[in-house]
Amino acid sequence: MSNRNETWIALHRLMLATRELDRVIGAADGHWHPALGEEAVVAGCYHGLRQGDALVPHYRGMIAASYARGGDLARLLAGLEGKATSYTRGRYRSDVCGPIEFGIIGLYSGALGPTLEYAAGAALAAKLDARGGVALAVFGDGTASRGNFHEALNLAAVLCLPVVFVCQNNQFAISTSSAREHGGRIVDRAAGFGVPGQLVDGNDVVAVHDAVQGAIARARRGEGPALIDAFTYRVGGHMASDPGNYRSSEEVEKWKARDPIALHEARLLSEGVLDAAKIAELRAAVSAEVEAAMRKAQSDPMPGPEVLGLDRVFAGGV
Amino acid sequence: MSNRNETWIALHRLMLATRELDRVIGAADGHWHPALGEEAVVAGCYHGLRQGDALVPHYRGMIAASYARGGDLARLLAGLEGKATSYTRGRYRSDVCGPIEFGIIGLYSGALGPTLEYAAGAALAAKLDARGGVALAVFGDGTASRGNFHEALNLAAVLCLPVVFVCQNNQFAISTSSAREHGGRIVDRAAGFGVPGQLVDGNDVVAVHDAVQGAIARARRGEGPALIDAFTYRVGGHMASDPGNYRSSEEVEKWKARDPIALHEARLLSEGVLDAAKIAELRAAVSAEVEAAMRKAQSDPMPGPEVLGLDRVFAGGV
Amino acid sequence: MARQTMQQAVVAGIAEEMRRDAGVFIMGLDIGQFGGPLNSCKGLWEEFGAARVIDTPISEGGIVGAGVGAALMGKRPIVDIMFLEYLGLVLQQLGCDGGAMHYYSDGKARVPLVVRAKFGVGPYHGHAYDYHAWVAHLPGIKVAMPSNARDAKGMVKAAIRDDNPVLFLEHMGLYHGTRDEIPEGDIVVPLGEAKLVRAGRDVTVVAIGAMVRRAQLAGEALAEEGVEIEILDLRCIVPLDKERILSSVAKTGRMVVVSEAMKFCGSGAEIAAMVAEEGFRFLKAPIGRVATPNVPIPFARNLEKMIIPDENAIAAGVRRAMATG
Amino acid sequence: MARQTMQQAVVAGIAEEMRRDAGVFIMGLDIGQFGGPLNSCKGLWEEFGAARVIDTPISEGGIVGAGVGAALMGKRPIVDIMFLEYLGLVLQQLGCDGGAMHYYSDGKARVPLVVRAKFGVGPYHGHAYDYHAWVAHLPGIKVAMPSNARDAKGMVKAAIRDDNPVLFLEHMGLYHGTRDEIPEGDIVVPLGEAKLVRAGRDVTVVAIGAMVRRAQLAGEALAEEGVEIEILDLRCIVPLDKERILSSVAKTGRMVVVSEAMKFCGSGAEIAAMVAEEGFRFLKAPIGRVATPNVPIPFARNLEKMIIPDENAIAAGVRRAMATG
Ligand SMILES: Cc1ncc(C[n+]2csc(CCOP(=O)(O)OP(=O)(O)O)c2C)c(N)n1
Ligand SMILES: Cc1ncc(C[n+]2csc(CCOP(=O)(O)OP(=O)(O)O)c2C)c(N)n1
Ligand SMILES: [Mg+2]
Ligand SMILES: [Mg+2]
Repeated sequence: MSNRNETWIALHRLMLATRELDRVIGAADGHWHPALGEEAVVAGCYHGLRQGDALVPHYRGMIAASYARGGDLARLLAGLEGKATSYTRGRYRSDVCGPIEFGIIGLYSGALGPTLEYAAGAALAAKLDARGGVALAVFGDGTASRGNFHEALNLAAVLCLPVVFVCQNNQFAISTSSAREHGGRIVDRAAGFGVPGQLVDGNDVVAVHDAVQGAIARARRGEGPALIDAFTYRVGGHMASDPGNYRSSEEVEKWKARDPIALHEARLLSEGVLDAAKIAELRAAVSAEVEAAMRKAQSDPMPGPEVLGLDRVFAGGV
Repeated sequence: MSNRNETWIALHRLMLATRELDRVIGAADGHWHPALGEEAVVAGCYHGLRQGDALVPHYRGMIAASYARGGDLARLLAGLEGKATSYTRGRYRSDVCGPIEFGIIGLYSGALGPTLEYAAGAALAAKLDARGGVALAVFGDGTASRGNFHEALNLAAVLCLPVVFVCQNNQFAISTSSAREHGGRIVDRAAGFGVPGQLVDGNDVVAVHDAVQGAIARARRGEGPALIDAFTYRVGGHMASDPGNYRSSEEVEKWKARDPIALHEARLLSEGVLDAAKIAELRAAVSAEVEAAMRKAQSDPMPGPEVLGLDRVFAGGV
Repeated sequence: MARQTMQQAVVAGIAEEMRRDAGVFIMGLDIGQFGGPLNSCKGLWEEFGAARVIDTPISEGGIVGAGVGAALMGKRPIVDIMFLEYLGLVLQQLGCDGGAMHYYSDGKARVPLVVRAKFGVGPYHGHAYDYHAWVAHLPGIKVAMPSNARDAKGMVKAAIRDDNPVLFLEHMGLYHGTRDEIPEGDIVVPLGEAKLVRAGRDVTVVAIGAMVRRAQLAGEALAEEGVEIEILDLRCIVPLDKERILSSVAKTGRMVVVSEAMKFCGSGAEIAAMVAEEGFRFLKAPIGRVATPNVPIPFARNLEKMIIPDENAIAAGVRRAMATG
Repeated sequence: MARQTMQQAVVAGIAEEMRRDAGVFIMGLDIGQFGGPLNSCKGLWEEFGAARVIDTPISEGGIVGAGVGAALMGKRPIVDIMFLEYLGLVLQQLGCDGGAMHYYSDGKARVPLVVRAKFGVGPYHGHAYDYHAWVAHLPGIKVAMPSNARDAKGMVKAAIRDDNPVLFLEHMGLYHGTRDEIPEGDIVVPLGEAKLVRAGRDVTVVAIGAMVRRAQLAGEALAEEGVEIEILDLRCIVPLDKERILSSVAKTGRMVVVSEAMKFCGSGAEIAAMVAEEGFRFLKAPIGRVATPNVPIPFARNLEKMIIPDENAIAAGVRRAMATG
């Protein structure tokens, strides 16, 4: 199988996993933040990073990112409730913070924004090491209103850091639509930092993946940061329980018609990468994997008091 | 005398006052931040605001801004050392914070950046009042690296606030040159907020003034915020005592040759607004005024303990 | 008389002030049509419209800064920053600058700004951090934290009318909980007055927010052991009602300070230190502090529960205080 | 032996660690060719070059955030934020996030980051604010404040080697003041050990930073009155050396806590509260706090002087402690 075909299948697989995660978790937990409709950005970004690269994902898609980097799905799902089997044994939540052991820097608080700066710092570390490492930061369009976006991009530009910033632009921050969230387009902010900006169709997983990989390659060559505006739409509510009635159903339907999974499936078929039977097989396999992981996670135990570790707040103890 | 001529003379007068302030204060205080070479931005911005408009000046030029708004020069200079006769009776410093009674919002701490947000808020108040009031915010190129710049501009854009942001772009933040302070040009940041951006010659007082007044008129009409990048050069050190040896003397000399006061003086002469004698007269008058104010300020007393007011920290007491 | 939850009472108080004074407006994220997280602003947009109930971008520093600016120009803004967990994003504008303006301007500037924030361990999992001590450390800004719906209404109205910045804290565990009878008419609870919620002779228990109810439960259990605690609901950390605290300790000779905020350098330390300095002569026993230990709030529900003081922890603290002196 | 100022000692300590460990680097505003405000980084750029002595834009949150990110990836960054007055701009990254990462990751993340900041009333007029209590309130981050050049060198080296974020505070009034003899070789002063700087039987005086010298002056004056104070130089607020404090109070029975930071909710409150809880049985008198009142630091030099504790204020606090019990 050609390299390209392998990549396309892997991208599809990750999109399917992302959607299955939404379905399975969303049914169990009204507080879950689905990435419905945004799977192309999730898969396009998180597939294909190198070992040693730093990944700083958006919270929406964090479990998929952790999974793509090699995390065990059952343990990741155990982190939704803080089970003892999760990567932090229940000390923290997996839906906003992936395991650091996979090179992931997640959200260690509820505050959106600072992770872009952590990504710049991870890129600075990579630059000091000079072994071609990069950092990839993904963030929401709403998050782009935070001053952290500005400080991180400017710092990265001035220090010529190997970091790629991708806006998972789903046109909403909770109920706030783009028009009320930001003047101008996110992509147009790149020029103000002297950084290349690229608008991509965020419903086309290949377009996203190629853009991200292109920017990463450029960063690896020492040519500095880039900003990608991956334009898509949040088809679901902000949370699983959010009816999202602050926008028209026509708008939602219009975007549903551009479903990234359907689009890529059509391409796989038309380019002869997979036939209908193989596609169905893939779907079934992913579905079974996610469901099995969820069953395991749900039956796992909660942590005991030994996990609390009031004397383990500092590295080195006390 | 025509309206235009009056304005040109007033602009010249304010530039001269700014330079005299630098000369007189700089001789007395090594910590003073001179605006040498930047007088066209100072005068171009601060001349001609309406009563009721909010003015949020850059710290470099604060005394000139306060003077332009009607502050008593001797009292303003008394604020350099916290004399009892200053506008805050010594509680705070006049070199970074002008008197609020003149509609000035200065720096109430050492932190650069938040004043841009205060300007947005003042503009929001004006918008709610709907009487055509505006806010004018001036800030340094270095300050534009702070996240506050981003949040303030975006908020102003989204809420269509009547506020004009002017970057007093002297190409330095202490020792940090533009190239190491920001990727891209400040003016190019406007597009990212969907706001008009205008680059002006910051050594041409008329160009600055016209641009600022144009943007203010637009804001008064309800058409929203604007960003002006007034490009100039800090001919002096960061402080009076700073030799500024982190840049070449050729660069400094090149910009000295474009002295804004000399440029405007030449225009006043060539356009027949003032003759050489009148210009000399103006200079002498301004010089005498500043010197007299400084003498007065220096002989004024320090505050007594009654100013301390530990029970006056809260409005309403205690 | 209306029976209202704390959420309803706060919104009702804001609405009354918005009706009374055209200068009052509110801004924040998702507070318009969406009604605010946990319905923190439900109904305001419908009544007052988008001009006075302003949806904003995710720019906490920007909107608190804009609140400061608008307040300086004579408005009375309310800024809803969603969660107290974001206090670190606005401290410069709200506290350092906003708190200093009145004093530094020699009394000429006024900053009548209310910043609202939800916090606390409760049914909503996350955003529980209580960082109010940071603001209490700064001059010129008040800190209010109601323990019940009636006070919440009266205190939010007082906060809006106050000419100083006020940090107004809404505990998510109390938010949609029990309903209180709220008297009709203009109830205003002055900021800085602690309330006696249980009289007792043995130990003074100083509590605030959600800890008040837990202290009451502890009080009932302790009464059965013959220990009568006196409970003060502090209501405000700034201004601190030193008189009521000291006069209660003068009576009981013992004090336990209860706090959901982390113990080290929390505001409970201030209360204990104040009494150790100004009320030492009354003390018969060590001053106890029952507080959340200094640890990042763990996520697993059972771990989380272990660290937040409950009625048992409070009762244990009281018993320790009774064991000496 | 070299005679060095605190500024020189801190820079020498950093340079030694940069030589020892290629993972150590420093970033901040104007720290390269300019050498840092008050020469805080003088000579580092010349020795280590622009790759490891990195000039940055005015983006305090950005550079502290970048420090956190680089530390997570195994570097040992030092970030110079110029002045502690800007702490409110970096609290989220440094404290709330940075302090929680080790714990939340179940011990897998480490954030060996040092944030340096100057502060304090001294010859430099402005930027004096001392907000360290904010950080002390948070879990997972240490707070160090040397009172002399020797400790400054040893503590900055310990801070750089520490696997946790450390806020390292440099008092501008001590910075270019007296010189200390600094022994040759690798002096490291462990974080969390208070130092006895004067032994005495009557009153324990807990001081830190510039207050240590003032306490010593007060001690000399008081000795002439026959009052012998015992002075502890705290050196770190986190970790707090509870043992040394308590054992001193066990001996003297009296304590005065001295602090240049504002009194209300300052770290002095924590020390007083800790002793009122854990050392109550030793106490013969109220715990005194001598601290700056909660007021924005006034600008006029004479007003500023009135609010910062000096040796007379400290002596007066000691006399009050002696007057009872
Ligand atoms: C600093 C901060 N402010 C507010 C919030 C509350 N909040 C959680 S998700 C969210 C919307 C984020 O929008 P966006 O960045 O576009 O991501 P999306 O949810 O659309 O994926 C908000 C406001 C937060 N987490 N952090
Ligand atoms: C938030 C913040 N960081 C750092 C400083 C220290 N500082 C004072 S002036 C200055 C340079 C400001 O540069 P710019 O905004 O370009 O103004 P200029 O001095 O050139 O007029 C700096 C970094 C500060 N005052 N505030
Ligand atoms: Mg979004
Ligand atoms: Mg500049």
